[in-house]
Amino acid sequence: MDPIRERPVLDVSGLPTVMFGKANTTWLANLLYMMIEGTMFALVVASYFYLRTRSSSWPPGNLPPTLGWGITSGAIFLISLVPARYAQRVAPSGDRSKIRWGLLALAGVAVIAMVVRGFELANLNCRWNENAYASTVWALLGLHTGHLITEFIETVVILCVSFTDKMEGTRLADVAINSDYWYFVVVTAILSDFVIYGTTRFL
Amino acid sequence: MIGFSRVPLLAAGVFASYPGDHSILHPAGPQASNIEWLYWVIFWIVFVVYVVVVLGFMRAGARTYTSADEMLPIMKDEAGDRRASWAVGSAITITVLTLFAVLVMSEITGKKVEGETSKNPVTIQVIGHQWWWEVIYPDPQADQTVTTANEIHVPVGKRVVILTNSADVIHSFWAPSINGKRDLLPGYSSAFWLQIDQPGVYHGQCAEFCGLQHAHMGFSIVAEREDAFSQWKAQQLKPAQDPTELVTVHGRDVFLSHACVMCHTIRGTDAGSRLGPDLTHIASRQMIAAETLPNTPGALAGWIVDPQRIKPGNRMSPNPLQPDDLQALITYLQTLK
Amino acid sequence: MRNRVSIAMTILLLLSITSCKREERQLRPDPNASQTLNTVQVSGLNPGANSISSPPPAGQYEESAYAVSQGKTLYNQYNCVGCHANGGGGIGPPLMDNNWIYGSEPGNVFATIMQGRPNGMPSFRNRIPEYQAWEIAAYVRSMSGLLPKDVAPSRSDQLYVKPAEQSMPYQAPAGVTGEPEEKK
Amino acid sequence: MAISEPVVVPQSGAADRLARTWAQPRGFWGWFQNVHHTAIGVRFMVTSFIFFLLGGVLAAMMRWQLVRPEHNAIGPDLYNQLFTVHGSTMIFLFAVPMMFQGFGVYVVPHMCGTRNIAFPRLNAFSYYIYVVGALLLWVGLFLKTGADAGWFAYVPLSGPEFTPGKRSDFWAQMITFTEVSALGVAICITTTILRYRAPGMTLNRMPILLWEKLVTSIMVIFAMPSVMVVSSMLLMDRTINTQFFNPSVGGDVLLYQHLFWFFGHPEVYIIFLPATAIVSTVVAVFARRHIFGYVPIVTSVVATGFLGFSVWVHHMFATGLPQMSASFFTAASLMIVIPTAVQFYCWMATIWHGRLQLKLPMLWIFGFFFVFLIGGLSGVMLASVPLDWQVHDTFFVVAHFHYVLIGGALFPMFGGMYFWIPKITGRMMNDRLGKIHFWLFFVGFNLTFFTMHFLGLHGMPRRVYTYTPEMRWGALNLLATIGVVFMTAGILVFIANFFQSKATGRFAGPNPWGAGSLEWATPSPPPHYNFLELPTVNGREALWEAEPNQPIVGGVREDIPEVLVTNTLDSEPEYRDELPGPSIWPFLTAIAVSIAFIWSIFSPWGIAYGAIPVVITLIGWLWPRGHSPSPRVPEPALEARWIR
Repeated sequence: MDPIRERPVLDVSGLPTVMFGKANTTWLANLLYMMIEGTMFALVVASYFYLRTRSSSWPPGNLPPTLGWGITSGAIFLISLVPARYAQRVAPSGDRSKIRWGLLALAGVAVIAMVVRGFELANLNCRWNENAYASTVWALLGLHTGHLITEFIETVVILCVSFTDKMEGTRLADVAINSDYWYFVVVTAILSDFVIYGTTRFL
Repeated sequence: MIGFSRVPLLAAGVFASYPGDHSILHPAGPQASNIEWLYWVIFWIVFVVYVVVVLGFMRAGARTYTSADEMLPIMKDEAGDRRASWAVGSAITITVLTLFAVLVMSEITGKKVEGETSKNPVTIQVIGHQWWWEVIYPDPQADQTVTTANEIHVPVGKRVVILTNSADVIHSFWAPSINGKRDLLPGYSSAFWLQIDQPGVYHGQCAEFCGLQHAHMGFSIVAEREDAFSQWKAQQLKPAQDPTELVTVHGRDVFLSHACVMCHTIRGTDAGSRLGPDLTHIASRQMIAAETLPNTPGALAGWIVDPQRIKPGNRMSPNPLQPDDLQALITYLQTLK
Repeated sequence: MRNRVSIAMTILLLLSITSCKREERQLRPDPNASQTLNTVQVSGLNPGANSISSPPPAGQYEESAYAVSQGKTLYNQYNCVGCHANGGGGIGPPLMDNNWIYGSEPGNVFATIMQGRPNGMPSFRNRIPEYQAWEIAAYVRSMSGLLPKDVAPSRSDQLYVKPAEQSMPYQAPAGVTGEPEEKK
Repeated sequence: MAISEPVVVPQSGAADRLARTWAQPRGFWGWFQNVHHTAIGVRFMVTSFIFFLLGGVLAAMMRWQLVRPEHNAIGPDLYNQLFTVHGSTMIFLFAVPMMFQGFGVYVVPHMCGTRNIAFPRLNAFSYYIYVVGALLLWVGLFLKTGADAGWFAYVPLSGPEFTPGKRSDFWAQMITFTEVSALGVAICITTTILRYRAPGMTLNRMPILLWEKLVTSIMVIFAMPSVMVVSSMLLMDRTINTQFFNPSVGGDVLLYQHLFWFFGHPEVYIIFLPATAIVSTVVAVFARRHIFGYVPIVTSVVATGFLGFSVWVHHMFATGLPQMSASFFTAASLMIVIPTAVQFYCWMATIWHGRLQLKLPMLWIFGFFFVFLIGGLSGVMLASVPLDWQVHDTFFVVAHFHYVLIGGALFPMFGGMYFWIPKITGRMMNDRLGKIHFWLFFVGFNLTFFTMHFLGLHGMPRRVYTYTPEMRWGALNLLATIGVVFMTAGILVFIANFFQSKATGRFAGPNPWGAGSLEWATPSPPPHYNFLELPTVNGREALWEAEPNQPIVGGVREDIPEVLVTNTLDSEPEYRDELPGPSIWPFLTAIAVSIAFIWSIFSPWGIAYGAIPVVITLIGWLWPRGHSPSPRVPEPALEARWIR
């Protein structure tokens, strides 16, 4: 038997080693993570409306949360879409300074969002241990604040990486995926604001 | 009742004819018998399906079994697969139809068991406590309201509506021979009705895990004729008469001067706490400690002195009484008919 | 692989030695203890040579979360709420502040329950078994944060009246002067 | 034509270059840095089997306490802990980790024809988090802090007022740990199945096991968050006094049950679908033919995935829900029987038109057919509302779910073990011992759990630590306890068989059963780089339909751990992805996360302060360590070229 049997070979050495957008495996993992967190949000909102059916007046014996802070927080989250989109657009080009400015702007807006969230929590007009309404409102906002903080830290970490020489290849794709997750945080922020501020007033 | 459900089945029959009035298969009321009918019907369908499918697998296995040990080549059987796809298709349709039939029957039975309510049923409020049942016969006039525990008297043949509520955790009110179980949820008051046709004593048990003594949280339903029931109810309304002999007076004083007075009520005396069961007519009950002990002086004494040995973890504290005090107390409690 | 398993086993054994008392379900307090200690020694000092301070068995109840939670249930069921409310006081003095008229030691609270006090505190001797009195005493002390956090009871399934004992800050007992402290 | 072994003589030195690139560190600390899926998969299987044995010991103690009426061998408090930890261990620490994570993490990358699982460090992290969660529950049991409110811990019994101390907190935190682990592995397995399949393995040619692992992962992604929400709510109620379940201030006890069972029922399908995956694989191999009805089976698996989310209220029929919703859920619960029935009929047709070799794995699959069928049919009885009012929370339900869980998951698990252990250890298991184990377990199982049907019909409720003699349940309970002896003997025979075969068993060779999927193309035990030559696939059973000179994939770099990423639908090669190598950071992150979670039981600030080390270890984990000068700017994608 001849020592090396010639086998037809499907040569893939020419393929790229990093892909952007939907083809990236980290993008898929990010999508699955968003499905998990989205289910948690949906369930807390579902509990909120379920408990609402259980009590006669809503909010039971509390003032509804002050609308002002809700609108400010919502506005800031909408503004934050601009730096996120910018960072995502410039990521494939690999241009270091643009990426750094995009991430810096995103981190800045995130800090503002956190500060506003602090005021928002202070003006909910209810403490979490008063009744079931207050507990679910705090649970919903607490869950979102957790995401806001982790997303802020992630943006800062990628910002630091962008100052090192390893900012190439898949790290560029990470910048784009980080912006995807930021869109998720903004969507859930708007949804939570609507549930907390909207249902107690308009529905 | 369809006759064939009485046919004694091979394995199940031997065990099903097990005596005992605490069984799903020995109904004593319309609801339980409807459900028992449904049980036997679905059981027969399931039994036939099981036999057919098992025979199918045995036939398939035996038909193509080879004891060859080596790696046989991979075979293809186009014709066989075509025939098989017809067989599988028809099997699936039969399954869907059978399931639909089961759905329809269970809906019908559900309607019958949930059933029509009656104009003036006997209303009983059952409140679950940690490890005993508070039973109240509510009445618009307060003094006509009967409060008792663990033993529920109902007239035979009349509709009875049970209003459920719980004072602490989730319990589940279930007398297998009468009707299905219904959970007692704190914060919910739901109602379900039952009816008993044959007089007798039917045992029930808590069916939702509720803590340390979930195992000893039984109750019993005594079904009696109309007049016996109203006579029992009249007796329950009367407060306890004052004791006359020396020993029963001493018994009552022991009751009023020890921990008993902190938890129990005896109408007609100063003891009025509603933490524990109402003892005004304890002697009229057949069992004590939520159907755990028979209502005999010996059992009563053992229970009073050290309830934690019999039902460890329950709320009643041990009462180390002097022998003569204990004897007097027991005699006094026996007079509370 | 074998040494890793042995290391894990030793850690487990060490942990199980500290079988914490917090979770001890003492379902049957030994009955004989509940007759003798009718009169508990409130102060450890006495003139003369042999001091007769018999340490009250408070430790057994103050370390068991089960006992303190039983104490909380009994506090409500035996109607201490009637006069002391949920610790804020009413007819009876408040219990959740740091002002202890008759002493804040478990023995003192136990003696108050058993003997009763002037101005309306009833004596529950022979009415409440002693182990339950110790449990109620442990709960009363937990109201002002004198018990460790993981033993003190959490919220109850009733209306929200005050933060749970577990989240009450520690208040060093003061005002053990014998006379009721004037409101500052 | 005999099965063609892909005989390829390696080019010079490829094997040792790959071995060096994919080598995993050895030694004590090396054990914690290992991120290869075979190592993590075997660890999941071994650890969850140990917890299966521990859970079995608790079951034996429970059966001993129930052997006769008023038997006070074990008090109520310890008994409550026993059945709670038994239930939680068997569901959360054994069934899901073994069937989904254990088999999934080990078999899926092999079957996809790739060199490691996607996100290997997340996979290793999931294993450590699972072990910490398991230890948390069992250390709690040793310290008398074992959970004691049942494996689903209904509120208000598990709430702050009726479970003093930290018992329910330990249980709730264990839930969070095991769910984070399952979610991590679900992300890894979904990405591996969708993106790392060998070229040519289109969706239509994927083995059924991969379909089922994909559907199970999606179910995990939508079901596990529900139990994490409800266990966190319970934990917050107990530690920071939130009022979710306090009926006096607007809370609701049924909210707990809805949220828990919305997870609960998909959970049992997360356990059952991997079992049917093993059955479909083994039946095809030992009937020596392709599985009958590939498309119907895959469709019914996907249908089970969807229907699993629509039946959860059949656990709550007794709570007095309105009649209308109860009948909807009866219909849904009956409908979910159809997909399983379709799979049963397809298996029967496969055997009917195949050549049955009743080897050991197949014997267990026949055991599965007989036992699971009883469980499934008693499930049909439970689906009807009026009948459920009578048998809910009785020993009839205990018998039902043991028939579907032991029958539906344990029998296929043992079949799968006898099938894949030759691949894992490289040695065949002893056939005679395997049969003894089967018959002992089969007889003991039926003796114990078939009698429980009658106990349930005679009104014996669940979770009772004893019963009064007047109930006349003593004889049946004695019979049930005797069955446990046979089952224990069977399990001991299996353990002896495993260790004996690991030491002196017959060498298995790459494909002892002549199976058709890709994992049988690797030598057994497989090296850390799995495939010397990355395979391409030609049909549904890769090895059975391989041409003599089936093309292989070339051009994947051998000096860095690189795998080929193909697109989802028709698995065309898209790009080459570099996988992160072994690292200690996942283990350190698991420790940091554990400290934060356990600390949060004792004080709410635990999450805040504990989060700092978690962030630090996460940064350590994800910080890019460049070791391959990949090109600075990615050049446009080239087509994969065929060279002769």
